[in-house]
Amino acid sequence: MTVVTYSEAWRSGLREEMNKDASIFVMGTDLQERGGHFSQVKGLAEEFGPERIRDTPISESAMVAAGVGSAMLGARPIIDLNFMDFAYGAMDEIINQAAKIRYMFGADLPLIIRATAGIALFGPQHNNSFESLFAAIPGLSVAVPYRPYDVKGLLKTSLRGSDPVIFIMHKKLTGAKGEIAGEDVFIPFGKARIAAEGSDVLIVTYGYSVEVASKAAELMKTEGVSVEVMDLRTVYPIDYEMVLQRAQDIGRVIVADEAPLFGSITGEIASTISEKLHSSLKAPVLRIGAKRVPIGANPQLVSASIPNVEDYQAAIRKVLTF
Amino acid sequence: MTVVTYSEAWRSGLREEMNKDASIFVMGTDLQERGGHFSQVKGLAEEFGPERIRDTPISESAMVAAGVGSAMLGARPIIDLNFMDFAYGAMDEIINQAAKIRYMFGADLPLIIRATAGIALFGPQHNNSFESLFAAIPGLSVAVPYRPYDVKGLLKTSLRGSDPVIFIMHKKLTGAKGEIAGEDVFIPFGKARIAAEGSDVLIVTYGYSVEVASKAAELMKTEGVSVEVMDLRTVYPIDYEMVLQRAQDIGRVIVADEAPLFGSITGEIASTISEKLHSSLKAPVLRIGAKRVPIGANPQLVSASIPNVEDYQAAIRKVLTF
Amino acid sequence: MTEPGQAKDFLSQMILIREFETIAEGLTLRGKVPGGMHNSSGQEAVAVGVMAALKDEDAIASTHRSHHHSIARGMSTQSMMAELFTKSTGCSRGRGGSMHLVDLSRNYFGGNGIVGAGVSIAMGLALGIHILKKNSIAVGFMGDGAINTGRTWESINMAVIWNLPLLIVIDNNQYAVETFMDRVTGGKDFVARAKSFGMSAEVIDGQNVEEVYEATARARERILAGEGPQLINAVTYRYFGHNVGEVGKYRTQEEISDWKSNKDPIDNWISNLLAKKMITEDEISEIRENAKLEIGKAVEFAEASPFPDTNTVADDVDSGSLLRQL
Amino acid sequence: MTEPGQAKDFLSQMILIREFETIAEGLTLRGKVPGGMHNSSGQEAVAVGVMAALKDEDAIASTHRSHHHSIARGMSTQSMMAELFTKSTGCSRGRGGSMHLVDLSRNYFGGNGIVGAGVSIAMGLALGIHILKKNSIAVGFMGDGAINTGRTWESINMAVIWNLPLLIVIDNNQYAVETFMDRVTGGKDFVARAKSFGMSAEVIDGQNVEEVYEATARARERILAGEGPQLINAVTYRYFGHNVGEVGKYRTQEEISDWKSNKDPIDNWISNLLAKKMITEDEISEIRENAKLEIGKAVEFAEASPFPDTNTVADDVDSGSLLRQL
Ligand SMILES: Cc1ncc(C[n+]2csc(CCOP(=O)(O)OP(=O)(O)O)c2C)c(N)n1
Ligand SMILES: Cc1ncc(C[n+]2csc(CCOP(=O)(O)OP(=O)(O)O)c2C)c(N)n1
Ligand SMILES: [Mg+2]
Ligand SMILES: [Mg+2]
Repeated sequence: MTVVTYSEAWRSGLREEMNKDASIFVMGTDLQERGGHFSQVKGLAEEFGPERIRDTPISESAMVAAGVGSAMLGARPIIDLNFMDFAYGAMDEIINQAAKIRYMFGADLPLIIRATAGIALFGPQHNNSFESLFAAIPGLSVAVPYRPYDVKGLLKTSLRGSDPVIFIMHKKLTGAKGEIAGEDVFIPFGKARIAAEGSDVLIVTYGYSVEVASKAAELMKTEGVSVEVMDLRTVYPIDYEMVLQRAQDIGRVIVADEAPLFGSITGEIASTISEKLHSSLKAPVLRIGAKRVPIGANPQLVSASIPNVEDYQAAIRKVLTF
Repeated sequence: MTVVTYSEAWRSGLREEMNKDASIFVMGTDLQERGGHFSQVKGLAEEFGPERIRDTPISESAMVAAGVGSAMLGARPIIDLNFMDFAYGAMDEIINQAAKIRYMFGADLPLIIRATAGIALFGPQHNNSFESLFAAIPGLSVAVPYRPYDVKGLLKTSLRGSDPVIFIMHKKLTGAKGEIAGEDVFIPFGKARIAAEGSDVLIVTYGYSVEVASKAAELMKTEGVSVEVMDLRTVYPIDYEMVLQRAQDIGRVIVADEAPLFGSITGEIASTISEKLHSSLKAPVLRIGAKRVPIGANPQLVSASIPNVEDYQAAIRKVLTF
Repeated sequence: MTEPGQAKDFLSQMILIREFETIAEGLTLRGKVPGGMHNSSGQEAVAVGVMAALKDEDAIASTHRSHHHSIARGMSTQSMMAELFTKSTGCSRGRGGSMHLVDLSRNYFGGNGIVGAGVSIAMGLALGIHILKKNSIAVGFMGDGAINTGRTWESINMAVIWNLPLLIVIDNNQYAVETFMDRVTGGKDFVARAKSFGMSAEVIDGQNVEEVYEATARARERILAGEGPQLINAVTYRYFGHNVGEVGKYRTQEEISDWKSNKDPIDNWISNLLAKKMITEDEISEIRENAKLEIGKAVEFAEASPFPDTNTVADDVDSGSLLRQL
Repeated sequence: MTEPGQAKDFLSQMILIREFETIAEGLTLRGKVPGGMHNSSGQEAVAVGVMAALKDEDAIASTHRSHHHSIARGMSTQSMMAELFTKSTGCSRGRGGSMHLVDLSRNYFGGNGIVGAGVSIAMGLALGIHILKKNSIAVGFMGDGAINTGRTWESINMAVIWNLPLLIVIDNNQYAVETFMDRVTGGKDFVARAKSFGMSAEVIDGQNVEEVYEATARARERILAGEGPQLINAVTYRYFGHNVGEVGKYRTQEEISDWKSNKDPIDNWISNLLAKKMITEDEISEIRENAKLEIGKAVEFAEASPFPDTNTVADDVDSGSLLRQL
């Protein structure tokens, strides 16, 4: 298998599919020369030309509308917003248009909206958490891959599908390396995977938090605690079959991410597990999330806002005391 | 006490405060002559003039930005979007600007964004559910009153405060009548109330769902079941003190609203109750919500999308069987 | 000058639209149309003139007020009326209602409940045409009220810089709900605005179906000749309130009467055709009769149709395509 | 002609800005400025000229690239540098960083990380001035890239129809990240666009501090005289990459050199003053020396300041005002 970065995995999947399907194109600011703010399409403009790697003005609303219209007409647009934070300028296009068109009109809408999100530097306006917002919208599916492997596989599935996809890539993973599969590997939405096997505590999470959870799992071994980490890969759909199966088997569950805890998608998952497995759980389902704060520019404030490995360890110990 | 409609309650609170504070003004489409799409400011243009009841072009993004800027300068704007669905055109202004300005700059931001929401007619694009979206944003507070009394009282508190408020009024309640209090009654955010007392099952809800829950409670009496209905009044902050106290006392809890269940604010509340009261609950916390669908134009489809009294009764019976 | 056959078609279509909406208005007042509807009576010439100049392969996106566009595009009045009734046989299976009439087989990509959204989507359709190298244009309708939505200008700009095959038609009935356009429109001149963004634009008499047709045909040719996107500001008037049953003081009775009596697109077209002896009174009666018959059937069809099966409520939210293991 | 005192002030300020950013750029490369920063070097005359023509009571909202605006508004370079370092003594208490410099005591309502947002907020400030019947104006800065955001046009329209006391200044450095304005701007003419929306507008040489000052003073007078909102398109250039450390092929070395060698706002102003004998070489050296000293102190201050106490991380998300029982 080839080892590439998270960003390169995107490019790899994109290149393969663009070679096969002339209706796929990408639009966003500064894609052609710069390759996007995360180098996610670096080099592709040379390969596919400026028609298929299109530079746009700063017009997020028109960008997404262009995606909606061209997808209805039969093209396969990828709207690359660079930072998902800019999607706030296109919410009507995403939620009132893209998400509802199939329901209203019965039309295919093979539209992908890609951007990075997740907590990192750049201050309050570039560090919004979007998972619960988008996942809650009927009609949208939401990819939140952690590994380059899943970036590529989920992208390829999206490009063969006929429904709108919100594709959230984590800023801090941009340069992270990992294996990717070849041309023929597609990862379906709604299938979680076990990132680390364990038997005492289950952590259900996704995106960059898979890394934090895995570190915590590793550290807990020294305390003789075996922690399983589940990587959801998509937050809509959620692989409740696997979540509930493993939650039942293990009996102690933590649901974690780095969005502000109040109102995050962890509430959806934790409440579902609690309801369905009430009698078989050995402890209450705990949730891990960020404080209810905008993300400051200062790195110490950033760290203080979001959960760290120690917070995970503390939660693991806590869930074991019941 | 005076009995008025839900819409008139808004007007009553607004008039009282506008008379006291010349910096309060309202802007939105078709407010002056028409009085807004829900007659919410009917007659006020005559009283306060076109400067303070301002008609705008259809420019939601500029409307909210106008609110942000004028609030920072010391005015008290109310941005009336008529339908909250149009807020999708102003999400950046609401979430990246209004919600974060105090955190970044330490500035007061006495901005109210009012609109109706909730499920009724008018089809897919006019029936979005916003509670979980806004409540999850650090910096925003979200009012979801059910009674005219609370409309007025929460509005008056908002107009004396110095923080951004999302004020969601339910379409179906527009003409519903109820008592309102006089000039001096202010209702603080984050204080729930008991809409119907009971001892066997607790339903935590808000907005129009208070009505459905109360009907179910009434009907369940014939089965000898005593149901308590709690009206949250605000979904941020949530009165967790009261929620947890009554949940503990009663031991069987349902959290309900009419937003699509997946990702609704009920997950936040149910998971918190489940976690905090794990050992004292007599049954799993159940959730009631809508199907994961856009809201169709057809009334039968609307009814089939959202929970009805029978669904509440079924949930009550279910939670009693544990 | 329009040839006789087409001239009569224009009239039939305008009369059919008027009849559809007159009947639908009454039915709405009687509670048959959940959520109400936006009557375009008075604006028929805009829809008919534009659609006549388009080809089947052209793609259209419209607004919340779009019965006239739908009929002029040749949509079945039965499936339209059924949709107003929110029946399962409606063009949107009862899910869209009056604001979301659609006919994908006619490249009519639907109405829209959000002001400004239709034009943006039409820009996207134009981009799709460009990407897929089709030989057609996209048309986006908008009202005068949409002229002050930011997305309209983002979309116009994008169409200009990419030279997209986009025609924007402003169904300029001069009011947005109760707001007169001049009160809320800086500069007041839609054409000047579009031109300053690099888009060719002209204002026309939206009550004259022939003028609309010719302007559209010209614009379409220019677009296909690579001269860039075009905008037509068609000045017109709506006779009824914004939504059914609404009356307001925002415009005078005189103004309304003036438009109805002196500028009605149907009456004027009839006078024109009669003067030129291109039509007879009998033919006109027949057209009116046919319209009545057709709309009568549409109502019957709508009445007789079932409401959507509530068991289908959660179908087609997405296609399930992403769940497949490929 | 500017009088000598002011002429020297212009120079001092431009040199102070240049010094601040030159030092800050180096510090950013050394990792002192989390998240990087947007250097405005080359654009000093726009900021200095505009601010000199404003009064204390005027209200300002700015962009992601705004060190120059902050310094020209008289903000403390210490609190600015500390903010770049994200220290607790920074003007935004380390929460905002380089994009969110703020000084409420100077009616400077902050930078903004979202393109186009500053101008919209400035429109709101102007509305606030209007509502509260103050005798001042609001100024919104924007880049050339913001010219294609819809919100900009919604805001311009609103300012026009309400005749708000708003001045928009385009800090037109001709590029948005790596995108040349003409490539993405339909019609290419910012002034024509604004005028078509009913807003008075003019293009000026943004490298000439005096011209900027005079244009701003004129615009301010017109606004206060009730002549409506005004727009100034100040053509300028940024010497560095979009964010620190970025180099690109999107513009030629010749172009950059030409602007640096022939159109530098500081050099040109110095030549001008020397030619008119309004300044001596010694005075210039002193100004440079003072700038170095001040920025040196700012760095010392920033270095010596503590990072924010992480226990305060959740403070001031809201004020708690809504929880009070009144
Ligand atoms: C973004 C948005 N804001 C507000 C509304 C409410 N609304 C529906 S139609 C309308 C007026 C539209 O006026 P215009 O564009 O002139 O179309 P007309 O109704 O005259 O055909 C308004 C304000 C909406 N649907 N969408
Ligand atoms: C709404 C939005 N879209 C995209 C971005 C990313 N971005 C930051 S600065 C910038 C370029 C802005 O160019 P311009 O307005 O000319 O300002 P300059 O950087 O030249 O000062 C872009 C695209 C953003 N911050 N906000
Ligand atoms: Mg109109
Ligand atoms: Mg620029």
